[in-house]
Amino acid sequence: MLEIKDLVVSYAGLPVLQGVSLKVEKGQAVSVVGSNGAGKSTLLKAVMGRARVSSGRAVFRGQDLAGLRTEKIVRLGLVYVPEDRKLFKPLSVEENLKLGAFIVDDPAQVQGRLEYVYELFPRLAERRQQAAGSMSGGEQQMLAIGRGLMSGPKLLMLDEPSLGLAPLMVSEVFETVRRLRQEGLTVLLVEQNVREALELTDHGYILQTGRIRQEGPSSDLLRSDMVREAFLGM
Amino acid sequence: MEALFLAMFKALVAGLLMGLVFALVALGLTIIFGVMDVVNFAHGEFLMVGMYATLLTAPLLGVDPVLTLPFSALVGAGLGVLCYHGLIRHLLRGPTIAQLFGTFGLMLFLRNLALMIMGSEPMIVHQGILVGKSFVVGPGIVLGATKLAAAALSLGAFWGAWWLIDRTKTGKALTATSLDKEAAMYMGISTERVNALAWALGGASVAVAGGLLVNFWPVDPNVGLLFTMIAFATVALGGFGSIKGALVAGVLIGMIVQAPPVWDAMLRLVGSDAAEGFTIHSLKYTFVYLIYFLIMVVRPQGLFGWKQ
Amino acid sequence: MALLEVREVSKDFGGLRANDRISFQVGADEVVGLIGPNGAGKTTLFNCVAGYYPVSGGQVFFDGQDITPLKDFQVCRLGLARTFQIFQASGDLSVAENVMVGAFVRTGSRRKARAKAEEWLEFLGIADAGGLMLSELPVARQKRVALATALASDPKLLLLDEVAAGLNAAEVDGLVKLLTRIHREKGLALLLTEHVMEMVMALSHRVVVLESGRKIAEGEPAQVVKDPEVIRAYLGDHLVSGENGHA
Amino acid sequence: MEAIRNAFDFSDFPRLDMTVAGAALVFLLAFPALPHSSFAMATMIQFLMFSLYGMGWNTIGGYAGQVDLGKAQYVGIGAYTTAVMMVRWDVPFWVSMPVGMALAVGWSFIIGYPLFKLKGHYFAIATIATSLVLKDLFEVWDFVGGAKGLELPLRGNFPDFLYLQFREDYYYFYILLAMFLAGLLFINGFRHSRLGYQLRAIKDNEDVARSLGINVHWCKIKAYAVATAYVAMVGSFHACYNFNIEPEDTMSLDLSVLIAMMAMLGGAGSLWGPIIGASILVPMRSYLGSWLGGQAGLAGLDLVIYGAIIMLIAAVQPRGVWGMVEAVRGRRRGV
Amino acid sequence: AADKEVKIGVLYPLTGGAAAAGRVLRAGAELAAEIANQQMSGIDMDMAKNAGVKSMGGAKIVLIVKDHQGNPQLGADLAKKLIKDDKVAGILGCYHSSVTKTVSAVCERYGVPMINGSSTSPALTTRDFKWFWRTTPHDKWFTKDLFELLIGLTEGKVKGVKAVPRQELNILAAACEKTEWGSHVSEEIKNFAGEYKFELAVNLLYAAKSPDLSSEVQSMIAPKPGAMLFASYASDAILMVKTLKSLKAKPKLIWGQDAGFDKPEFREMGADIEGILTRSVFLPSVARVKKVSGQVNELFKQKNGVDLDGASARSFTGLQTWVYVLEKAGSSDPKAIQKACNEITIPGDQLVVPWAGVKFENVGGETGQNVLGMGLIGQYQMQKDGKIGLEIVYPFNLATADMIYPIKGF
Ligand SMILES: Nc1ncnc2c1ncn2[C@@H]1O[C@H](COP(=O)(O)OP(=O)(O)OP(=O)(O)O)[C@@H](O)[C@H]1O
Ligand SMILES: Nc1ncnc2c1ncn2[C@@H]1O[C@H](COP(=O)(O)OP(=O)(O)OP(=O)(O)O)[C@@H](O)[C@H]1O
Ligand SMILES: [Mg+2]
Ligand SMILES: [Mg+2]
Repeated sequence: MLEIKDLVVSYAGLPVLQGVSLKVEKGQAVSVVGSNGAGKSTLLKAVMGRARVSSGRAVFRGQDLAGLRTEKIVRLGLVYVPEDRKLFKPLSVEENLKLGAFIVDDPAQVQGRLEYVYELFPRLAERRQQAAGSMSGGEQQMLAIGRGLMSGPKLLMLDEPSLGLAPLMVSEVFETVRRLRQEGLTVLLVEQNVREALELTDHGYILQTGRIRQEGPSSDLLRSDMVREAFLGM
Repeated sequence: MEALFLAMFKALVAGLLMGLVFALVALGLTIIFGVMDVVNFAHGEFLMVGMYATLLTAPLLGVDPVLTLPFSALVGAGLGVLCYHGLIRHLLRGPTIAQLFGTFGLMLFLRNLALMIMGSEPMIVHQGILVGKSFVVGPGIVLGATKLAAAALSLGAFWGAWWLIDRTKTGKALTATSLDKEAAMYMGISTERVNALAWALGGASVAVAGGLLVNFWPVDPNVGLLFTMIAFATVALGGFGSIKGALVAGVLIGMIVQAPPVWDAMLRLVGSDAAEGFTIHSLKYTFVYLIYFLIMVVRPQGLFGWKQ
Repeated sequence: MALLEVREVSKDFGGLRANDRISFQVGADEVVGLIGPNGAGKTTLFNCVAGYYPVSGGQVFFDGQDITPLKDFQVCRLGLARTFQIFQASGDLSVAENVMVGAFVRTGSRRKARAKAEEWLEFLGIADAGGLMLSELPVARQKRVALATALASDPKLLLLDEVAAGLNAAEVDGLVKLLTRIHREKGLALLLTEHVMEMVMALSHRVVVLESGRKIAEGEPAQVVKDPEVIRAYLGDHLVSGENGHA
Repeated sequence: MEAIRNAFDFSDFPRLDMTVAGAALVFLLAFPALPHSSFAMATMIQFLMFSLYGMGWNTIGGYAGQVDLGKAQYVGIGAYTTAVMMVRWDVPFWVSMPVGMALAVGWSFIIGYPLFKLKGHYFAIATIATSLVLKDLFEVWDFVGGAKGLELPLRGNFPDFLYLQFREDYYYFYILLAMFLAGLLFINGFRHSRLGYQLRAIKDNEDVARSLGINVHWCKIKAYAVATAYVAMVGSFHACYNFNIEPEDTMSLDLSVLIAMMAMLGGAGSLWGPIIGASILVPMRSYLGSWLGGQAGLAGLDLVIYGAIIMLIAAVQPRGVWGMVEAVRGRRRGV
Repeated sequence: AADKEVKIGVLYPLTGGAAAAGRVLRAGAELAAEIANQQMSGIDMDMAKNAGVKSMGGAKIVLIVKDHQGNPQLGADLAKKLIKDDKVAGILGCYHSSVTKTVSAVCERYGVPMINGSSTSPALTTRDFKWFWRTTPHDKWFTKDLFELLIGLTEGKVKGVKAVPRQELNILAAACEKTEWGSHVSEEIKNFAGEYKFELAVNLLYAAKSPDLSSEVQSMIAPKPGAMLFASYASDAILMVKTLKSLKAKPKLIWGQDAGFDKPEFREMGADIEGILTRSVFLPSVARVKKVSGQVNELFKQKNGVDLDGASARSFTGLQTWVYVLEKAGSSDPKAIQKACNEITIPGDQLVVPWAGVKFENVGGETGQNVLGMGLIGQYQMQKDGKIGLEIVYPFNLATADMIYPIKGF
């Protein structure tokens, strides 16, 4: 569904991604893990057309994403939930969610999705009218994921969804991802939380200083020495 | 006493009319401000362009100046889009001050281009259904046709803007873009197009205002100055991005500007000695800025603002 | 007398009571963890303590002084520093300059401020980044700079809001060691909120648990995590069965 | 002591910058001796005046990031203090200038206090409003001549160093150059001072700044006062140099914007920015005007070109000319 | 030798708010220079008979025109350039009184003569300057003319109007723009109203170039004045009349202190301004009573397509004065010019403006003021061709038409 080939991205001459290749098949859940500053977010941003790609390309469902505007990419069904959430802070929870469904034209469909999200995150239902900016960190994360679901994406890219969440919440979010995945959604997950991420996904990539160090079925990775040492502190 | 009440009533009516005119001029600025957070120093120049557009096309087409308003709107929208793509887009890469000096350059450019082409003489529409008409509606209460039309247009335009932003999908896109451009992109909103649209709308609305005003106000290349500061104050007082705020603030400023005759009437009531020498006409705009400042200090986000 | 005493502090936002008569203390040589589910009111409490928000009720004492009416910048000068959970730097200052700003709380001299900044950057292992702009650093290093900046202001008590968020296990380990050193060598009291339980467990002498604005538990870390109430509200069941949320 | 060392500390600039600055200084010192037209001299004086205005503005607008579009009111206070004191009480410039600065700074505290409750564009527009209010009041205040303005009496004996009345412009030039150098050193010290760092922290993030013990409101007011002192000083000089002042030419919005423009175009928040800005804008304005403005049929062309160049610079490098230099060097250096 | 020349620096506002005025001012000066530099048989002026300045060996007058944009500082800088770099013999300008002030201060410092033909601030000639002379009468005179006219109306001296009862005109309302110029006029109106014992019910200053004048007009019509007096520039003048009309003001007489009330674009309002008075120093109708004016006006019209007006005629006269002064001085030495200025008398028949002549005297605390100047008051009247034109109604002896009184109101 999504294929990334030899992607190179640099900021002000400094290479951040140095030829990254990656593949996500339909219905799969794929995780990208790696330490801080490895370039994980940059990878997703590059796919979304938000970072200047110097070479390499990304193809989504047969369409080359090079040169496409971000909004076009979203309309293709590729939705990105950024690390810093990017909520519309002064707007209410519900307005944020509705904006998530901006590219959906059928009001009934929007309503349906809204109910689905509220069911997924009852806390959001309680706070429908609260301004997004005044919610706690975890609540904001739920809203961000919920908003990402509103347009009915074909591929959902989540950038560190567990960031700043309470343990209980973290498992809830991962549970949600698991459920979404079971419902057939394709997911690309970027996580710091290596074990959970790998347990959740089919396939994993280890990104380090801009290169893929290792890849393979998640269960294999979980057992690999390199991962156990570098990320699981074992 | 009666004279005082009459003066007050007259001022109220005149203030309301003038206030709606101010609001109309400020509407385009609010839209641009609201969506893009850009201070457009050249706003008054857009007004001037609209005025010239009507002034020049009416005799050319041989129609009443009022009928050329759609053309003015077109010119304003075109100018807005041109400015956005040619200049503003690039300014947005930098800090806020870049907008200030970029649009200041635009202001100098447009103003003096007009000077080269049109000369500095003030010009005005001499024929048309609005020209020179006014209606007496009470003892000494006269409503000028142009102002009346502008006030009506103002109400209509504000309703339209409110409807667009509050009730339509385009409006949602405008709001989202104004809050967070990047986030709006992730929602699938074409922010470039939304921004250009905001400039087109802003430009069109102020150009239409210009086309209407030239029935009463003379236009010259410097005419923008008269209205720009008032428009700025109107928009800030109402709260950036608040359509309702601009309307209320415009009317408020219109009222403030009409205070001097009431003051005079009051002095006359108290006795002519006091009336001697102390007129506040020369300070009427001073009061606008002063009251603006005082209100802002108490409500730093403007009357209806929520953005900061 | 405790270094920090929070006495019956409440904070309302419109109809929402984000902090409800919360009381606890932090001793002069203590590390206290503040945990609780998202939206429990931890950040809000920090903001009340640090003078960023005026409290709706209750009092805060620091170093024997009632600091309830003081503003945040006054509180900082008394020796109570904090970091922000979420912050953006537009980046006019380099990393070293950022830390110098912290040092300027105690000195007016650029020379001294610079020396102090270099010392802390060295201590936190980010001396090599001194000349970079903050925006050029990855988030985790930005947080470390923020830590250095807060430390450069010579605080007696440091409030840390989720400094470990986004770090992997190995990095959390490093941070724990670092904070332990800071606590030991500089004799600093710490009050930290964190969702990364290893961090809380490893560092805290005592843990305070909030839920929906109320304090629901307080005690030694080992005991608190066994408290069924805490498990229900915060940790979830699977944590008790040995696994924890963060690998 | 350290303050003085800070003022002379340019070590954060690369050698190239200091070489260029040194060469420029030599040129400035020697300028009156070089062959030049009187218009060039007049332009040079304008350049120095606007550099100083810009330097002042830069403290509040550049370092602290508060876009102030009302500086003209302080030009007015400086200019009027000098003019009123000279016309009414025969007070020499060297006395009235500090008095003018003090009055301006006093006024800046009074309005700065409420003003800095506002942020961003609200602040910018409020500064315009305050300046316009003061100008309007001066226009009806008879004591200062109202809209008619004030004319300084010609004292007749040239050169008169006490009252700053000279026939030849190079006297004015050197006096202004001395102010310019002093001003530059002061700013250099300022940006190295605690306040300088704190202001930049405020510009970055006010909440963080406050958490670092910085009284944001008060720091802004202080920076505003420094900016005001510069502007008022040049205002006083302006009165003596121009011999006639009116509210319209000392306190207009145009002047306020022009002052801000120097630093913005040159590069706000950098030491050289205002000087670079003034060295581009001032000569461009004068010479475009005198070449094109006087030609028949070209009325306005000079300002069209001027406006276009400003737009171009803004569009190509929104951080101004100094931003271009930094972009070429690849990294931000020196502030 | 024919290659000799005398350079005169000319400073006018060619861009900015007064650019339109600047253009005709420049044209006036250029025409005068042309007449001085060539022998022109059709014009009954001494300077038309010579080619160049005869006493200086036929030296040609060369104008160096600069644009001060209405900016006093720029004006002063340009004056320095003219004096030091271009080495002009003297300066003509500058229209705006504020610019004239700074420029004349420069001239005073350098000891270079300056003749001013078009700035009407009374203050200019009260400064004891040794190098400044003004040919035009100033606002004090003009305002006095107005009151003479008002008195004349009550005494039946005005052509075509029977004596008007005093109380009909007794109440006055004035609005002047809040500028250097306007506040002077306002002061003069107040002084003369007192002197001539009129009741000045309203005397307000308004913010120039304001987007709304309805509050001003409201206040002015409240005391039901007989005469309304204005000092406004072009766009304000138009807006003022429009507002008077839309608020249906009904004064008996409206008078404008030149400026905006004497501009072509003001005239475009046609029937709306019929009956409005404006003071001036030159009206095309002067040509009917003064031959030389007609001759010059024809020439001017040929070149510029418009009639001479107050601005161009005064600019013409200013440069003409320069030519006569140079002729008398016989040299471009400043001292000689200074002496010539102080001694010269140009007879009235030489001038296009209807003055008794040009003679600078120091009287009544003024220095360097032409004491033979005179103002006119014109009234807009419908001409036979259906166009609106100005007829002279004051001075009474120069009246070219019956005065319309009262005006029909709006
Ligand atoms: N706008 C930028 N300008 C310069 N450098 C940048 C920019 N954005 C990111 N970088 C650098 O690129 C590198 C990769 O950043 P990225 O955000 O992709 O990392 P990450 O793997 O997502 O890390 P994290 O776990 O902190 O989210 C980092 O070293 C960062 O400093
Ligand atoms: N300024 C505000 N206005 C209104 N409500 C607010 C405001 N700030 C916080 N709240 C609400 O108060 C509650 C407590 O928020 P707080 O940020 O203190 O939570 P937290 O414990 O820090 O959570 P997290 O662990 O997710 O950061 C939340 O429900 C939040 O929505
Ligand atoms: Mg990341
Ligand atoms: Mg929090």
